[in-house]
Amino acid sequence: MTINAVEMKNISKSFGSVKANDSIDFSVKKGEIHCLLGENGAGKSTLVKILFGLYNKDQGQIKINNKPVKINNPAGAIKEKMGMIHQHFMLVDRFSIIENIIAGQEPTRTWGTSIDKKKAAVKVKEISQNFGFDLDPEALIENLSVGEQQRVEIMKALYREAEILILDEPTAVLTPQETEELFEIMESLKEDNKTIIFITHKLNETMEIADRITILRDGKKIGTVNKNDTTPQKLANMMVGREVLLDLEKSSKNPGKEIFSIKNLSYKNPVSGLELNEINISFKKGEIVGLAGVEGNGQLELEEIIAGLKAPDSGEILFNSQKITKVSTRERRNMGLAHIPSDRNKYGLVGNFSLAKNILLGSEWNPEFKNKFMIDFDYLNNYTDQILKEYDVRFSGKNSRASELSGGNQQKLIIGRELSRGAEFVLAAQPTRGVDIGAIEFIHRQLLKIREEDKAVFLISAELDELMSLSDRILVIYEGNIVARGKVEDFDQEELGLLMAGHSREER
Amino acid sequence: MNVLGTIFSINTLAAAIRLVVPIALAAVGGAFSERSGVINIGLEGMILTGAFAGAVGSYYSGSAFFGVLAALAAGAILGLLFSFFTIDLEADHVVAGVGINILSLGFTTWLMQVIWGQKGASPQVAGLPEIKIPILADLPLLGDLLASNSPIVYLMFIIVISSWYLLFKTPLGLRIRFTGEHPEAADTLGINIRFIKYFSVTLSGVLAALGGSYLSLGHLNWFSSNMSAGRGYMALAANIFGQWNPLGGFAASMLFAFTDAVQMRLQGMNLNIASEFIQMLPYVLTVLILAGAVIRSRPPAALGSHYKSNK
Amino acid sequence: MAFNKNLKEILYSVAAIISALLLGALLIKLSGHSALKAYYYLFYGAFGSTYNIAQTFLKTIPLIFTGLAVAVGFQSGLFNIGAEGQLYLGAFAAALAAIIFSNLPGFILIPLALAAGALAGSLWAAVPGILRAKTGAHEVITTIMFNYIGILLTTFLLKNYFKEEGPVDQTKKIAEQARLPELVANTRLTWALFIAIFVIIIIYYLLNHTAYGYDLQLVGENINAAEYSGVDSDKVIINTMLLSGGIAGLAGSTMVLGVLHRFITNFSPGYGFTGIAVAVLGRNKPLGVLFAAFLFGILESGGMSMQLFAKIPADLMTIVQGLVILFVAAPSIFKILKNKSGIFRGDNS
Amino acid sequence: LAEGRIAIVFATGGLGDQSFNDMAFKGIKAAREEYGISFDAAEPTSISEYETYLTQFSALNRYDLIISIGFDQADALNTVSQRYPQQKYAIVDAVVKQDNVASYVYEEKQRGFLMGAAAAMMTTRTKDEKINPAKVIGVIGGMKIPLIDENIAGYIAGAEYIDPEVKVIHSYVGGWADPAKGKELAKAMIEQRADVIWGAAGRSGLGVLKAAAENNIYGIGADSNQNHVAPEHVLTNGMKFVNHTVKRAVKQVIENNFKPGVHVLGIEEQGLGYTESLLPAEIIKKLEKIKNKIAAGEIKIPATIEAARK
Ligand SMILES: Nc1ncnc2c1ncn2[C@@H]1O[C@H](COP(=O)(O)OP(=O)(O)OP(=O)(O)O)[C@@H](O)[C@H]1O
Ligand SMILES: Nc1ncnc2c1ncn2[C@@H]1O[C@H](COP(=O)(O)OP(=O)(O)OP(=O)(O)O)[C@@H](O)[C@H]1O
Ligand SMILES: [Mg+2]
Ligand SMILES: [Mg+2]
Repeated sequence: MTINAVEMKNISKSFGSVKANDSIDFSVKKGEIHCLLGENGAGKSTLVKILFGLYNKDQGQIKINNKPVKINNPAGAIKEKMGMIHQHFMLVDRFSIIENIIAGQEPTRTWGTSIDKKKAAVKVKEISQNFGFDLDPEALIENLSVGEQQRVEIMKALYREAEILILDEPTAVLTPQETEELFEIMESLKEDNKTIIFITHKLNETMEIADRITILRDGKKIGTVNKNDTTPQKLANMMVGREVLLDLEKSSKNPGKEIFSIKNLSYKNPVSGLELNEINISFKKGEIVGLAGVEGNGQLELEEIIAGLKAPDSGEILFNSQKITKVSTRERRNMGLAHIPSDRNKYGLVGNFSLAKNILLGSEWNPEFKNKFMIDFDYLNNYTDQILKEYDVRFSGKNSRASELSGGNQQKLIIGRELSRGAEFVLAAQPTRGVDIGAIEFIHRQLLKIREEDKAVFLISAELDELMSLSDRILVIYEGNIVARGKVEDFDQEELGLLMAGHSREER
Repeated sequence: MNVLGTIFSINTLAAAIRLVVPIALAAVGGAFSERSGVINIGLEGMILTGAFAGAVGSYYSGSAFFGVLAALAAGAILGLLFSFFTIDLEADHVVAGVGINILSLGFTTWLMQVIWGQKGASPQVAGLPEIKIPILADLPLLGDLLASNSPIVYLMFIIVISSWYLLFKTPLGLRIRFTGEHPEAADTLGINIRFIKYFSVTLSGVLAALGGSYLSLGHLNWFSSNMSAGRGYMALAANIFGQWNPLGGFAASMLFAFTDAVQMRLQGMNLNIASEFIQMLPYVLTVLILAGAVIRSRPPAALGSHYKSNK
Repeated sequence: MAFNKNLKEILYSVAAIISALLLGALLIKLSGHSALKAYYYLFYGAFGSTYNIAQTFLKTIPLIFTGLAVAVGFQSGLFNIGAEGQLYLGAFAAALAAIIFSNLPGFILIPLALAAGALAGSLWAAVPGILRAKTGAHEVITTIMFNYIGILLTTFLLKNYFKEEGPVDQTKKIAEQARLPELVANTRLTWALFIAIFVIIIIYYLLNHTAYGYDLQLVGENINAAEYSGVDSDKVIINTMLLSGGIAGLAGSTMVLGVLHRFITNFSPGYGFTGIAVAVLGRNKPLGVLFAAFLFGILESGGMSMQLFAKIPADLMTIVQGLVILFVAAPSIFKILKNKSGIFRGDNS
Repeated sequence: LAEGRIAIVFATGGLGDQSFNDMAFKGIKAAREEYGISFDAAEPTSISEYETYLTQFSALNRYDLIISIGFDQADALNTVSQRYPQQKYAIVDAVVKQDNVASYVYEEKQRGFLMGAAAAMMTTRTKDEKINPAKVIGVIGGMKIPLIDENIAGYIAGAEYIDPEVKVIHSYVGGWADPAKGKELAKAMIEQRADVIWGAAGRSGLGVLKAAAENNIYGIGADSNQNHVAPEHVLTNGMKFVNHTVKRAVKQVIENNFKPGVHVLGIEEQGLGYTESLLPAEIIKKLEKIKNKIAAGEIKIPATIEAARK
């Protein structure tokens, strides 16, 4: 008899009127890598959170290693040797790696009264070396890149000697190289006979790493398939319930005159010490310029400087030949800059505001939305309805708060707000992060539409596919320097990956 | 007369140490509560209740020691009540804290009438004797200062240091800080956040009440209605000023207490300065130092929020 | 939907108040009094006659202002514990204005004095606001300190420059025409009530229907999003403190122009601190503040009659107030009840 | 409803203030014992409540006398007494010039003078183990208000009258209900070698007496007899016989002998005085002489601290 590391039977869970999980049966064999696939809001996270004791199921049974168990909280799950790497990292920014890893199971000395830092460091180093992680245990989380933070998350689970690892969308924030590294780690964990549940909505990843795949849609299980018996197109259709176009059509187009440019821009991040060096970029009407790079190489700094959230140390920014280096965020937006921020929860949305008030963000002083001194809610509500419809934002009620939307819909809301302002220059940072294929397809089409309208787009992305299929020109950033630039046709994926990792063109 | 000599004397420091006890203990209590994520405006009421229970305990038992125990118990009960409302019932921390303060004021004044048939001040009860610690007396300079004091003063020093140790060096402390920063993360690590919060908030009640019992059994030996007189708010400020760290909180409390002691001495010199301005000294100085301070307060990230595991 | 949500909140609040009163009844019983009689007089004291109703409103007015002041701060993420000090500055400035310009006619003098009070409160709150915005000094600390400083400062100024001869530290009485006209004769219930309600309405619209209020709430909800969308959060923080302090200042000026007719040291029984409770009880919303302040007004003015006629010590009323606050703070008590007993069935959440 | 014949509205400090509220309460209770009257009492918590309570009592139209305790009721009583001209009122510590109001005020500076004189005589008696050679005495006020300052001015003048070399220091607690702070202020004075300290600070003053006991010097109580706080260390109490005043006001009304107008109560009228407590016989003798001189108008006492310190 095969051992099922995890067996979930007839699991249901509702949030208010939303049925997040509807009688789901889900089982994972010991030692396999099992992919959970589904669109945003399909119920993937809910299912694994129930497994991990974070949510209380409404009904259903759970068996671990063929033995029925009751898991009331994560402590219970940890006891069953489960470990979970969450979609939103569960790390305390201002604590060190060590502290984040050992909390809850601290090695102690002097009769348990104080934490044995040395013992902890030794153990953390040991795990770190076993799996080839290169991390300083004393480093603070806030100074780590996303990929590094993810490793800390994995180490947390390994430190607790987890046999069953749940990874909830671990690759959403990783670069291709980092993803490759993660997959290597996963393979080596599998060799260690550990069981892995892996959540994603990226089909190519699924095809690469999974042994079996379970697809969820609208809270229901659609089916479980062996990887070898399926194709990406089949999976996509199961996920979405309709035919999905996986390839985009991009017209060929000659760029117009320059609209936005960055000249000799330098900046040093006082916290991380990262330096942007003499960056020069020019953006022309009707083109998409892509910025490739491993997270933490200066993209965020560049994004914030262009948006006006940070001031550069030196250099100039020109918009329509006007100097805007010292101009405020508001002013830049008024001049026609749209910004899809990479960190949507931090910058892009106000979770507690209604959808209409989120649409109003940044336009509240705009006369269009006012009638004398007051905000013109009639106008705003109409405008909002229009955008929500046009950008296919799905929400439950008229008075929904932004925090109640699923991630993909939140992103569509932001994109709708930013793109419908008639901007001439769109700064789109990680626009499809954590978003499902349906939405990705939609967002890509929107960006291409903007290009058709003869506007300029600066696309900062960690997704090479995305960059390759959307951009006209590509720049590669590494440690704050633009290390390569050229037409998209001049690059191939593999070459880009190497450039991003710091190998120069000649080296190849 | 040598103004500066009088002000910066060992006597002033000794006075500051007496004045600091209730503020510092409550500030340390506040550090626990807020490090675990619960804003504690109820410190004022907790001090007051501690002072009251201390006097009642001593009144009935005839022993100040039992008075202190009664104060600790009352602080624990109030802390548990506050925990129950803020943690289990998910009450807004600020409102519940205000409620605790008002309840404490009402209950202590009412019970005074029930127990002693009078408002205002209780009869005198057995107070804590000062104790002498011979080894400390031999210290140069500080010998006079530390040789003889109320036991609660010594306890305060021990508590300040051990609280710092507890919060920053022990597993429990790490879990408390984790819970205040990111309760969900703490939860996923298998930390029992409900226990951690209950523990921290209850401890804050106990410590503030201990501070209160110093007022009614250490510094004085009776209870006087509303005798906390705003010390809980000063503790609140001290805790924030001290970066939610017991040592910092103690230092900030000491700043208030010392300038207050200086203020009292300045007044007694009857210099040609309006007494109002002299009385302002501790408050103005605090604002100035705070405005000039380089380190910026960064509260625990989840301070004031509610989190329930296993929804 | 939204209406449903608000209705639910109101239901919970009513349930909380009733529970607190029941618990209070138990205490009254325990202390050997008749709870029925006590609550009869509570009600009688609050609503029993025109005079009593007027007194209830009289108690409500300063709490509307201070509650609103604290609430506006909270809306922007600022905890203004300094309403008490701002109120004193406001009262002092209003009295001064009324005295200095005593030969102006009332229709100029009253608005002038009110404005002077609001301005003084604003300026007093501005300092902690500026410190917060420019140096990051935590407003909880600075506003607490500014309470003490402000009260001492007004006392000093009063004593040395504006004191009326006599045994009380007070200014002389303000001129007749500077006093707010009474709504009901001999009750001291004045136009201040309308001013308070007017301010509530203004603030409601300001917060919910203007770009200014939008920015204010935005800074409170998500300061990063505010910066992202081009809001100067430092400016908003300072402006919010100005607004908050101005409203607290109005609490002081209406007390002077409507009730006391002069500035007296230590006249406030802690309106600024009660304002914190009022604000949070009212969920930091203008209309909520109105109801919460009214509730406090009822408890206080009813409490006076309870004390007089049912001989219930005032402290029991304090306890009931504390209980109301605790229960209203914790609506989930009733959600638990609801799930267990179905009392609140019918609303679908 | 309320059944009393007398109503009394206390000052916002409330009962338990160890000062005029408590003394007034004592007086009204004594009147109840003696004249068989009943009374209703109100304890306002803010200044704005005075007028409400006074109006409510007046409107009942059933009281022979309504008594206001405390200087800050003057405005409220002034208004209400005009609205109810038939109602008789008394006010303690303030003057309300209405035909239906009897105002009782005290010559506070006289009390201060006596206390200052007693303290100054005491501080030179170095044979006493509680007394040191330095000629320093102190007085601690609750808050800097005119009534307290008049006491302090008298205290300074009284000391000066006995011995110009005696140094008088004074300070304020900043509140009436913070005995811990009262104690610390006294300790600060003791550091300056004060050995007799008067605490004129309501309940904060109790802390002064506690400091006196702990440091083995003399403390002086205020308003009511506070010997019980530190029987071995309370030298005397600066008494303000609000109880007598209240009782007398009641008596006059009951005997149909209501006397509106201003009644200034000093030492002569036995509105103010002191307790013998630990005072040595010779000092009592001298104090009695001073009392007579004050009563006879032979001693002029300044009313402000500036004047007293010259
Ligand atoms: N704590 C919660 N409260 C209310 N609704 C929730 C909660 N968590 C999830 N939901 C809802 O349940 C549904 C399933 O959400 P879930 O997070 O499981 O989706 P998912 O498949 O993980 O999506 P994604 O790919 O966006 O992470 C969604 O409609 C979501 O809005
Ligand atoms: N989209 C809108 N259309 C019309 N009016 C609106 C809109 N958004 C806000 N308002 C106005 O602002 C008020 C507050 O709305 P908001 O969305 O801020 O709700 P809230 O902060 O939860 O407050 P409340 O619960 O009192 O409605 C509403 O009552 C309404 O008058
Ligand atoms: Mg998910
Ligand atoms: Mg001497």
